Amino acid sequence: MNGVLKGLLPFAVAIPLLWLAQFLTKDTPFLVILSLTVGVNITLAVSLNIVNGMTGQFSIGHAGFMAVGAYIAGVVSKMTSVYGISFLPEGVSDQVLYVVSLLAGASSAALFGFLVGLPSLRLKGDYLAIVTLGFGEIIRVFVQNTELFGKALGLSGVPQRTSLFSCFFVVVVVVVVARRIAASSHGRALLAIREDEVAAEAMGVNTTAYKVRAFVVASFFAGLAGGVFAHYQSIVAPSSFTYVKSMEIVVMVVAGGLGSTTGAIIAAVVLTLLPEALRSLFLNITGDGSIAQRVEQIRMPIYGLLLVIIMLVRPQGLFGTQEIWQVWPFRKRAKPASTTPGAP
Amino acid sequence: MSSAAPTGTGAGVSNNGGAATLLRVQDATMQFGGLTALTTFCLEVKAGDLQGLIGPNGAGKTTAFNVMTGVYRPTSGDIIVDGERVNGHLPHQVNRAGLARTFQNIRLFKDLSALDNIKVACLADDRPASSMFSRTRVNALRKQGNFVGARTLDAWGNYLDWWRALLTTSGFRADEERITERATRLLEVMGLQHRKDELARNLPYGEQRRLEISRALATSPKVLLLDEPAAGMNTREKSELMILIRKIRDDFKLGVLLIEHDMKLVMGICERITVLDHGETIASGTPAEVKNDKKVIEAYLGVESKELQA
Amino acid sequence: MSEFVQHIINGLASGTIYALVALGYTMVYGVLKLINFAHGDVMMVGVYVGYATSRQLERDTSQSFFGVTLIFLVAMMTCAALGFFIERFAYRPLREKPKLTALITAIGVSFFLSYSFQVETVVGGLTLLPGAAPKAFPEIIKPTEWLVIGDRDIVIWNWQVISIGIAAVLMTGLQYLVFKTRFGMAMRAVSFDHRTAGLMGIPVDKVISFTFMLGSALAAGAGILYAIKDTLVQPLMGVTLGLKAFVAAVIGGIGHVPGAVVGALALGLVEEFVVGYGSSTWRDAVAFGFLILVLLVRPEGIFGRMTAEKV
Amino acid sequence: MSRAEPTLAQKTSSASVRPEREPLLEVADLHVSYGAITALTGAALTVGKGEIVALIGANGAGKTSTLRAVSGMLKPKQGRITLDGAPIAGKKSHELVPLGMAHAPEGRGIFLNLSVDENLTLGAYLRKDKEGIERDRQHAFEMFPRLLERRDQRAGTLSGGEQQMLSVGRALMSRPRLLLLDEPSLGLAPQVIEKIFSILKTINQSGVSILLVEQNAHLALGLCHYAYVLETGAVVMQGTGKELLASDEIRKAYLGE
Repeated sequence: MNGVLKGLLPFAVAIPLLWLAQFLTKDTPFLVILSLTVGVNITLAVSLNIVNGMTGQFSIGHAGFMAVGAYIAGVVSKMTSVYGISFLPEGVSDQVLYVVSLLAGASSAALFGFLVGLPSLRLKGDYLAIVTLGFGEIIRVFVQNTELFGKALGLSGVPQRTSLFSCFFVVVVVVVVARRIAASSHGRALLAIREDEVAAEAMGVNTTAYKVRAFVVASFFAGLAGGVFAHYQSIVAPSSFTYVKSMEIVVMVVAGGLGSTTGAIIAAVVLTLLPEALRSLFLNITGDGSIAQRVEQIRMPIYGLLLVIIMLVRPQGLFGTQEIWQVWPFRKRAKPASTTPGAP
Repeated sequence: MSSAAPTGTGAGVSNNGGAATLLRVQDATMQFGGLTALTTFCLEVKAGDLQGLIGPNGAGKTTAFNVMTGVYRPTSGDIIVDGERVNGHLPHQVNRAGLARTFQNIRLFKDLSALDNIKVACLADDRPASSMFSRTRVNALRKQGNFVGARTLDAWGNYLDWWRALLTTSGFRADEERITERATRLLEVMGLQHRKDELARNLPYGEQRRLEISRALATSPKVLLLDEPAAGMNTREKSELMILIRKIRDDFKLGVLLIEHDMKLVMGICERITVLDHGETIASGTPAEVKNDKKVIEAYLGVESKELQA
Repeated sequence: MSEFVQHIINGLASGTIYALVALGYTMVYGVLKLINFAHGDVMMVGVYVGYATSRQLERDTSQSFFGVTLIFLVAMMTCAALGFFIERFAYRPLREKPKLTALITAIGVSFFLSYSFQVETVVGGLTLLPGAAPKAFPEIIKPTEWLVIGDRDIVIWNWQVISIGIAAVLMTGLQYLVFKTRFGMAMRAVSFDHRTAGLMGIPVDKVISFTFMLGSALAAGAGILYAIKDTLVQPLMGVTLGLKAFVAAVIGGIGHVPGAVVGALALGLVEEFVVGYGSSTWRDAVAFGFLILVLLVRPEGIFGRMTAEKV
Repeated sequence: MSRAEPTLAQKTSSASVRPEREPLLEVADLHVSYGAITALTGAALTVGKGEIVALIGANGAGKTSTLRAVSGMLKPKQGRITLDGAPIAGKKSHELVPLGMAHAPEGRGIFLNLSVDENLTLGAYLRKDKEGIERDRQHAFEMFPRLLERRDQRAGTLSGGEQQMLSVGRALMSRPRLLLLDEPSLGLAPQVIEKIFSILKTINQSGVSILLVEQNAHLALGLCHYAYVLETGAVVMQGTGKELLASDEIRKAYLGE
């Protein structure tokens, strides 16, 4: 039991800190909204990294899982918010329902992750990428045609229940989970699949099962991120979960270094904040909204260019497969980083 | 090619009388489309055996390895590992049954450290014997012929392992420590302890070969298959490797079967040699018998051409 | 019955357009074993170039045979050049690297192209990049009914005939090029094994460059045919159409020229029937559903051959 | 040597000295590596004009890497390669074909998706003289009548021996001065091997120099004028075919005696 308590230590540290952060930022709504976006993106990037970085399978449909989580959580929340739980005070009841809907969304996403993970048993590389992309598109088309999900207009009126605390609590959970997987024999099995699937299989690693598990875990957290997103946006529209969103997450993972959790976090933070920073910078300097607006437009082509340049110049991304504390200057003798992402 | 009449004490039968048969290949045939890469291949490896599989390029040696380890499903014939019939099983299941291998063109996990390469192969192997899901229990079920049960038990153990890892329970930590300890020990066996934290890709060639062998050992095999373990090594490294392979066989009490092109190495350490040519077993016996077999000499040095002498 | 026939005609007509784009995918995959994600976006660029060219011409000129030919030629040549640059600077340096690297690069190129066209850029009164708003492609070929059977039971439009005609000519030409010419032989050799092809004296880099250029030019032609029919031009059109063409190529067995055509026609028909008898909103999902099904049941496609990994 | 089988050297009486010839191919101090793996460490050899030179040695000794470096399939890390005096190290393979280099690579390198005829045509890819090509094609069919029977079949349907014939025939289509052959006997039945080797002799007599990598030491040494033995990336022994055939070292290297 002592071990489990130790295992919960990160949360014991994080919870008071998060409360404090929530308390301190309560008068700066702009900062909170920005932080929520950052938090959701970190969750997405870190979870996608489990599939793309650690396992070496290339998924470009992560937004699809996020959509499943967002819609299911949104619908559950909307439906239950009418009733509430009678024996609990309203605030507590809301939070309980919030958690329940998040878990419902995440579990549904995990189920879809399982379904998408199955083809990965037969498909590799580019084919798998296309299937994940196709899956994301199918989800979007499905949502657009379903009354329950508000068709093309989206689901509106989802109760706004996401707080800074809950959002970043999810971030802490996903980071802890990702790191603990990486540090266990399971993580090593995933890495082995990335490095050489044939050899991993020959060394007794059930590659099939591990690949599916990686998909399930990653899509669970994507669903969670979707739920969190739904509960602060309050409107869930199909346009939020297109191919573009998936690519944004892919760029974060690739830029941070495929396989590096801290790399994914840093890339998610920078790539979310940088456009915002540039936008407000231009707004302050020129006082002209139109240039600031163009920052948002230029962001996408730059993401594309960034992918190409990273692949040409530094294919291993910011940290390669390593975590920040393994890299100079935190560690004196840095090992030569790999020059190739993914399996050969 | 005329059909083979192998010399020696009979096709692929070990002379290590008392020990239990760990690997038995019966009439394995492998066809790709119309091409027969391996014809009625027979082999028997017992605990403590050190056998060689030789033959010219393209003779079907690696195909034989792939058939044994589940990479290919044999067109006909049986592969039996420690009593379990494994043809048609996936490579990881064959590995769990007790067959580990190395690869001709080294397939290490290049971006993992030497230690991690071995730890991957340790996987769930190091649950304490007292555990509900220990390897001993799984193997006991397997011995009883309850293969489904064995695999189910293994799978549940694995599932619980995930939660233990996520919660970092004390049991999980103890497991990790045991794995690290065992992996370190295996590195030492191969004389690689000084490379512990080095990425596999940065190791010199000879050490990569040795690392691959220790990785295979980490899966606690009953029979170890080595595919050209000495390829690309210099003479000194080769002779060191010979000693090492013999030591492994003795220390770990396993059967070793190796493919090798260096005749000196093969003749030097193998107690029994099977010779393949065009997928057929053309000879099988002790090094002395094989060395003087006319077919073997022809296959290796080649027949002399009458036309060319004109 | 007549409705059914009408659907078949419509399905084949849109299928031929997928086929032209799919051929580019298949050719590039053939020589490089790379799925060129940016292919659809190259097509989109071609459409915009065609659009810009036609706007430069007088209305009468742009509808004349000369004008139409000019529009096609300019668009196809621009795209050939674009294809050349993409291959030379984004893919060639990565040819010996792991496939994933090239895949990510291809995705990046695709992203760059489709989104830079959404940034409206006007320099000195000249619109360099068009912005996100959909534009109507000029009616360079005036839609007329080519054949009417019965009381408008079956209507065949002139653009359907033209696109089927052009597609048929281009496909026959391509088939001729690949299977009857010296260069086609070199392409097939490079596709099988580019190292050995070099030993024959085949300049491998040039063959690959040319294949890229050819595929890109075909895409531009297909894009304009598509735009004439759909008339709305927007920067993201390449992503959807490109993906569908890719689906067609995979269904036929990627790397297989007639396979791409068969796959594309099949996809065109399936979509047409879904739209005709179901609902048009499900159209895009069908293509992907079809793809996933094919990949799961027969990942090598209808005509493709599976290659096993050497251990 | 326990068995008293007569070797070629004892049967034929000619002197076993390498005749003086003008060098066609000279390789010196050749280093090649694949990533961390070193394949060649200073290999050196010479092929004279009109000569057959064999390169023998165990698997992984670097024979194939030598051929690949010579024909431009891979870039040597270091070393000099000259063809008829002109430096060619680091050139791409398609630039070497016009200089008279032909390489029938390891595993035959047949384009299995093309027909037999197309494979032959590709061999003459850079040549423009239609009649000459046609003559050489007929010549190839004369050499290997089996190929004529199957000229319109996909090369993938050929047997191993036929593929090897096609590989040799195709390499000759560029009218090379130097022919590099990588294990032409691999996986073939003895009668077929014999046929191919006798044709190699004819080819050589028509003036083509040959650098041959071969596992079948008896055959290679019987055919060649001069041979090099490669071990772990460097030449450890060299001599005329007859000298090496008579050598105990060869038996040792091959049978571990």
